[in-house]
Amino acid sequence: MLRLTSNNICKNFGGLEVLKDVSFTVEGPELIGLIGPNGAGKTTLTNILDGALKPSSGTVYMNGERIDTRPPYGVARAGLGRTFQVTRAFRRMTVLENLLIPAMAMRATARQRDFEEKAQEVLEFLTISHLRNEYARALSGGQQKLLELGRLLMLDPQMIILDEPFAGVHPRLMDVIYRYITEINAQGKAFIIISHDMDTIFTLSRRLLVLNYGDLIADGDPEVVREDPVVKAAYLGEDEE
Amino acid sequence: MNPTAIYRVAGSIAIVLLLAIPFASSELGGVGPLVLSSYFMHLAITAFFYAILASSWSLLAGYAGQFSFGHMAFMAIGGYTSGLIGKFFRFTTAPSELCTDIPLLGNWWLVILNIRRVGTIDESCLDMARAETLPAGTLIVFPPVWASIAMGLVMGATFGLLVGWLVLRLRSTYLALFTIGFSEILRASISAEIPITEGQSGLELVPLFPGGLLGFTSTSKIPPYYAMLLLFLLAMALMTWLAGSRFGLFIRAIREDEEAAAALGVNIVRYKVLVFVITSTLAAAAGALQGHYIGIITPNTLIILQMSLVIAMAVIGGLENIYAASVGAIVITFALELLRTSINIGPLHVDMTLWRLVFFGLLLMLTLRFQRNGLLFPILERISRGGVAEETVSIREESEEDWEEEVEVDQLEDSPSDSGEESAG
Amino acid sequence: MLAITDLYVGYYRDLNILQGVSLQAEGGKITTILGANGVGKSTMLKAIYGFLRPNQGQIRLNEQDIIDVPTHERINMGISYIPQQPGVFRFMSVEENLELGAWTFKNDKNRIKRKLAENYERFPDLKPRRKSNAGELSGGMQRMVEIGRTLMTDPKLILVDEPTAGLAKLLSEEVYQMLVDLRDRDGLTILLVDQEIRSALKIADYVYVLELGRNKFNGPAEDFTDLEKAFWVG
Amino acid sequence: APQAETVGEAEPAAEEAAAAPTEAPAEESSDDMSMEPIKIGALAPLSAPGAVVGGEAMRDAMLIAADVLNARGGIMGRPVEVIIVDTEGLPERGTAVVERLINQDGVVGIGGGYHSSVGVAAKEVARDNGIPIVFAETWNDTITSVQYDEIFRIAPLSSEVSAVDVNFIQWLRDENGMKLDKVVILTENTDYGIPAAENTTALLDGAGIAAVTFSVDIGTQDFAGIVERVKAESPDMIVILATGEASYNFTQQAADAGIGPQDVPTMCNQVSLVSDAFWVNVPDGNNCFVRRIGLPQKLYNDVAQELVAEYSDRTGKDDIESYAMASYDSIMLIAQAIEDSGSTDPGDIIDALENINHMGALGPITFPINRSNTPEQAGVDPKWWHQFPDPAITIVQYQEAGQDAVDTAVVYPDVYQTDPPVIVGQE
Amino acid sequence: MENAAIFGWALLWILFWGALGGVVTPRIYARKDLEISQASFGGAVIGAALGPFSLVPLWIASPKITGRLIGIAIAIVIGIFVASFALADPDNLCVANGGFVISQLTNGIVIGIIYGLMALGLTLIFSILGVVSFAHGEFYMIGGMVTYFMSAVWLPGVSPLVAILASCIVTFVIGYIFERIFLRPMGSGEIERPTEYAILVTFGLAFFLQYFTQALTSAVPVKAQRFFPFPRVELPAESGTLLKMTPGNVTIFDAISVPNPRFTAAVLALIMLAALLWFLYRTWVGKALRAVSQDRQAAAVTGINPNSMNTLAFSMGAMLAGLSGASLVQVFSWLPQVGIPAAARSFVIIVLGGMGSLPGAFLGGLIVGLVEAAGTGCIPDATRAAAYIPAYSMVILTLVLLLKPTGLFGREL
Ligand SMILES: Nc1ncnc2c1ncn2[C@@H]1O[C@H](COP(=O)(O)OP(=O)(O)OP(=O)(O)O)[C@@H](O)[C@H]1O
Ligand SMILES: Nc1ncnc2c1ncn2[C@@H]1O[C@H](COP(=O)(O)OP(=O)(O)OP(=O)(O)O)[C@@H](O)[C@H]1O
Ligand SMILES: [Mg+2]
Ligand SMILES: [Mg+2]
Repeated sequence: MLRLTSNNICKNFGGLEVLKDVSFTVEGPELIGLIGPNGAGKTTLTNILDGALKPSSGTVYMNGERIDTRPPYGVARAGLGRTFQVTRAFRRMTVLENLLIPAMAMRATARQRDFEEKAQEVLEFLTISHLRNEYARALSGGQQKLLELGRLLMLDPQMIILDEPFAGVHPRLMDVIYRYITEINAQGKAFIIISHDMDTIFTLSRRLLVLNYGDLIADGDPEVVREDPVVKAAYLGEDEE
Repeated sequence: MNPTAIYRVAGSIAIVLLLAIPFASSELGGVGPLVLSSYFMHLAITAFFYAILASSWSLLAGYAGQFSFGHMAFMAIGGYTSGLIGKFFRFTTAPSELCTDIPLLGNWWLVILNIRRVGTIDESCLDMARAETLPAGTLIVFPPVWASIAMGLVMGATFGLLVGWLVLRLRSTYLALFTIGFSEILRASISAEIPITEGQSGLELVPLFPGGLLGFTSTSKIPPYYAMLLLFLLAMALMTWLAGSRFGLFIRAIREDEEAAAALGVNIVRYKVLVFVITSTLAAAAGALQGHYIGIITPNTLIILQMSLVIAMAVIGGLENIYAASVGAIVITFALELLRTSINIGPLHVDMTLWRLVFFGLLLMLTLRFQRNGLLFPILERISRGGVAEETVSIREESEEDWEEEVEVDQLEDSPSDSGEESAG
Repeated sequence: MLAITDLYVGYYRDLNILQGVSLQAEGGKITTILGANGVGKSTMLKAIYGFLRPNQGQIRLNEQDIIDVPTHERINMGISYIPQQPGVFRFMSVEENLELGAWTFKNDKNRIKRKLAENYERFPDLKPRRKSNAGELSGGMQRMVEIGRTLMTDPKLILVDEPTAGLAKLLSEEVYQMLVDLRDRDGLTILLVDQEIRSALKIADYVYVLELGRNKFNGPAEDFTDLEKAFWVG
Repeated sequence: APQAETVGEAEPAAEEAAAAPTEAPAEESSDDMSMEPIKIGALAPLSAPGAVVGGEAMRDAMLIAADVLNARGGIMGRPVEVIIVDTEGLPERGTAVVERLINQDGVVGIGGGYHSSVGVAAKEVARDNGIPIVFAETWNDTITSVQYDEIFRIAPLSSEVSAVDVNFIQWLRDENGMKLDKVVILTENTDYGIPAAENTTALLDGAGIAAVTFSVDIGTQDFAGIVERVKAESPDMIVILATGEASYNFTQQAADAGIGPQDVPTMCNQVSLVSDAFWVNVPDGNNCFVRRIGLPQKLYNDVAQELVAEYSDRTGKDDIESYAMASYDSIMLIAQAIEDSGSTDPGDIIDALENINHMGALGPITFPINRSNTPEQAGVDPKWWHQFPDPAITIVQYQEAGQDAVDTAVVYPDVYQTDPPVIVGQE
Repeated sequence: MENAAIFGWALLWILFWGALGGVVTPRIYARKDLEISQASFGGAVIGAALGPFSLVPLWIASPKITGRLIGIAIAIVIGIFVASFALADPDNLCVANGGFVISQLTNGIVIGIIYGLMALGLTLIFSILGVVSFAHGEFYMIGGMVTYFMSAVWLPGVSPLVAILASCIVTFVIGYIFERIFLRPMGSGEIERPTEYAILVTFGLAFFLQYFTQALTSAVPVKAQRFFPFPRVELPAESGTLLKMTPGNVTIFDAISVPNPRFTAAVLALIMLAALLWFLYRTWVGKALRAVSQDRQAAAVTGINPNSMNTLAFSMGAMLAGLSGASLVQVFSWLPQVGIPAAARSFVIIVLGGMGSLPGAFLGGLIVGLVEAAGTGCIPDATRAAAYIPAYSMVILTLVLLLKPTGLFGREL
């Protein structure tokens, strides 16, 4: 059973304190929303969990092992996958190659053709199987987002962090992503979803984290969080109590 | 015919042709009216040498995105290592007493000659030993050429490992500067350490086959031709295999986006170092072989001009494809040689010996600007990916019924070289 | 004054962030654009200012289509832009920052002098710090420098993107007051994008709400009293 | 002692190699005696990193040789074609172009040659193919001391040149009463510079004069640091063995720092004899001593005078550089050897060269140490093999700023002396 | 070297503890949850300074590694280096001869100023376009060539200032054309992976320009006459101890002597530096350039066209290189190849100073000038000291890139 704990994470960029003592625990296949205004530190937090950034202080444990000291590929192998806010497909590689990379990286002796079938399934699930031999740069922004999600399926991690999966996505593709999240979550994988789209976040997530300029100001049931006066203040401007 | 088949057939024909060329050489009497002079053979050997360098550089820069300017340095490391072993190492059946003796198996000794001192009479310790200490009947054996070449490879790999590890953190411009620095330091040291390297006079190397081979003399072009061709084919085979395996997949992913690759579990450290090790080893192998073939190697092989040649060959051929780069290298080697003439345009006398390099530089710039993928690669690309667009469209039409509405796939007709979607902010 | 019809804009050729937005900003009024993060508010301002080229649609200023006018000439037409990411020249003095706002009329010394004086009058805090590097100022003062720099050109229409993001409460009230002054005293047209919904509504004359690249609501500011309804559920 | 044959050397195979590939040109000449030109190869560095100035002068002289030969009606009634190739000063290029000359162009002999390292490498190719080379300006002793049948040289021997330098320095001390205890040598770290500096040091040592050598990378521009160190040594004389622009740079920068030719007696490098370039690059170079290969212009023979006239005509220079003159002679020597033997077979040409007595621009040229009079038989050092024994070497001195090389004063040896040396910096 | 062992051991000591400090310190700091951005570099220099005596306290107390701490450590390292050198070779000119040291220092500073000017051009280009021009050396070469041909061949006797101006114009125009054709498309997203493209295309330009010049001029070394010979002065007239000037040289206190061409070149460089500073800080266009380098978008908002600033920066950078070539063609003999080592040196300087930093470029120039002077002056083996000149600056480059890739100065224009 998955267990991810982040203990008192702080992160400074020079003098700027981007994260202040952020602690939380994810247990089991939770579906968590992470919201906060621009520059709140959401992406920074993702980068720290992922190993791309080292925290200035604090630790991250996953299933009892410390992962904040590991390089990103070590974290990925430990079972944490993520997408990027600005899509980062391997643009001059084909869609299929994009998908094969995480699968091959996880298994040292594997060969490409072992995974082609699985990749085909993933592409079909994401409705882009007709694009398998196209270069990724020929895909639209939304399709590139799907491709990133597909790579995560090939990586097959225990926990997935999605950084703004709905930003700039066509409503129809949004349905696909929505379905992706619910189905994969039902298969027992935990999700942290960063989004500015309140509708989706409130319908989708079963737990909500709110970051406000580095402080974790709320953590709990979405309905409760919604009524939280601190959160309201952060989102709706000055509330006259 | 499907693209793989085209490649296979074209590749086999090319290999057979290359294997057959020596039969038309003047040494073997030529084939009918076709007599290839041994100068042609020499050019062919040189062309393979550059082809190995250009294609391995394309693996490093084009596939893995590591724009190193130190490739010639690894080439020189291979050549010099092999040459220095030939210069300083001997096997004997008795200790020399005057040189550094290292006992080996049986009664064999490895003798390392002393470094000559500048400014005094230059007498080898072994010559002195032969006259004074060595008992009569002592065998003195040169290290075999293949073994010294192998040591060249080992040194190339070692330095590749070292440099690859040092440059892990450096990106594009810094990497380019660092590798220029590396090769400049190497050049200066080789020029200055005359007692060891012979400096600018050049280090002489024994011929590739000192005793000749199969009836060919040590100076015949035919054995070196096959040796270099073999190395070229081996290198291409190795790189083809690598490029098609996980290694190729991962280094291209690193080129595209290092962080994303890491986030997907690719051990970027290992693969970045590995690509340096492999390409440096190939360069060192080419350098050692060429060194023995030419018989001399000088620090001038490290001058920036030599590196520009390799870069230009790879770029003009097609940086992102090892075949395009190697064919580019072969074509350009011959072209540059053919252009060593002077022409008269009306009253104007143009000495092409100089101007060819001017045009070459211009061609390099224009290729970069207007044909980013090189002059050759787009052709290969067309052959190998010709079917993709139709395939995509047809599959899409099949699946159309699941999609009552147009989903954003209208960009399919765009050519893959189009890149206008870059941010415009 | 400004009329936008059926605008399609995006960062990549094939992905439109704005998908058919229409909007009007009346002269001498504050028009506010609201909407969740990422719906394309900033993108719209960038298109109006000319940083992005629309794929489709029209942008008219005083009945003149300006889509083909290059950015630096739009300034001469009286448009100014205060982007979301604060952008002062960190290693230049406050005064140099302000002066650069006068780039389009850099040879008119008197006008520059006059506008500088006006700015110091408007932001008295800046005057004593005019020789310090802008990078050393507080966030709020940096905003002032930026706004002041924008006002150097005597704009008729200013595009303001989240002017108070990250500012202390007192400061942000000052900023809003300043916008109101600009409207009332100088008669400027203001197109304001904001997250501070309450404050923004207080000063707005007319409001547009966007949702994922499309118009959702619009109407006079008075219609937007029930905030809950407008923003949380939709 | 019965030692095992070492694997690295390839002597036994070489004989066969020498015979085989020569067939091609030989056949050619037999089936078409009418107007098929006789081809002679010519080596010259024509692009960097080679010494281009030298290369261009040699090229011009060798082209004159071709024209002169053809004007005379060619060799044995056949026209002559001189094929000039660019060695770039790189040994690996040198082997490539010699290979091309022999196997592609079918030359019967090769002249010219500038850089020693190129010569060292090229001689192997010539030997493999059995084609004679007459080197015009490669000084390195080993080129002849390996005693290849195919290799001839009309350039001076590096060691002999050093001997002249040292004799001159001794002469300055002994006959001119100069204080001379310490000499600084500035050399380039090349195959020419290093052995030359070593020879000179050894000879100076023998004469009781201390020598300190500074060696520089060619391509160095800034000598300020070295100049300071030379200054700190307080030398009585400076000898510059660095060539090309390094020599100019050092000389002028030394002059700027107050230890130039006008302050300390200085032997400038022979490139200083290209007087136009010298005065442009070293405006403060007056009083330089320069070693000059070849006779003074006043003593030119008829061949040399005709050559100078033609050469000045074509290039606008007043005098001809010694190496240009030697290159001219190298082509003419091969031509005469062909005439003498009446054959274009390289073996015959080599035989003819061994017995030649050619009146060249350098004087009467012979190769007295050869297969019929080996170094052992003659009791001389092997370096004299196929070596033109007496290229004249004089020391000249610029005694007026801006002077043309032609007008320089010959100060040494006494037999040629036109003016006494101007010795600077003596209290 | 009499006691070479002393120096060798000192060097080994420094390297060993430096490496250990560089590797272990970040681990320890990370384990203690401390800021580790400076830990590697700081640990390396602190280790190199006092070995275990500084590392152990550092690891135990783990203070915040400040710039000050690093500065002190570097000073100690240099001290140890110099002291062990002096002990090892007490007769070395650099140790025993004060006058020699002063002369070398002067040489280093004078040449360093000129290096600095050239590197300024490169850093200007980098700070605006974000690319390193590999053709910088060729602009330097062309600057010198044009100056020579103007003053000696085309218009003999023309004032050197006119010749210098001509070289500025030529290099500026070449830079302008090149930028418009080859670099402009980078900004519009027409070119993928712009950094690599820029490296290769400027490299191609270098190749082209060098051979083009060689084809036109052949390879005879040339040199311009002294631009401004000194008057003959001797103060005080009798002894000549205070100041002595000849047309080619000035000597102060009988110890410091600076050749005229270098002196004029350095003065020209200083004047140009002042002019450049005036241009960047006092003129509209200069301010616009700085504005673009600090914030592209904000500059565009005020109506500055960033693309034309790119062109201007590249052409000006090229011109600065041309200018340093123009002022040095009276010092050194000139050939089409002279640009290569000069460019390599500029790379070192801008990396050392911090890419994009103007003060960094200038200081970097001085440091490189001094290091080269020290290297040629102090290495005892006379046959090696000068042979390694091209390598000295490259060794610094390598060290800087490995230890502190951001250079001495952060980015600041
Ligand atoms: N590498 C960095 N160096 C300096 N500052 C940084 C760096 N990365 C992020 N920041 C700053 O940290 C703050 C938080 O950034 P972050 O990207 O985590 O925000 P976010 O919550 O993801 O915002 P958004 O919703 O806009 O994506 C911002 O002020 C940003 O400017
Ligand atoms: N430079 C860019 N390149 C690519 N996509 C971009 C760029 N800038 C913004 N986007 C995308 O465009 C969409 C709209 O962005 P925009 O900045 O207009 O949002 P916004 O409405 O201003 O939101 P916010 O309140 O966060 O400022 C987002 O999905 C964002 O990811
Ligand atoms: Mg974010
Ligand atoms: Mg916005």
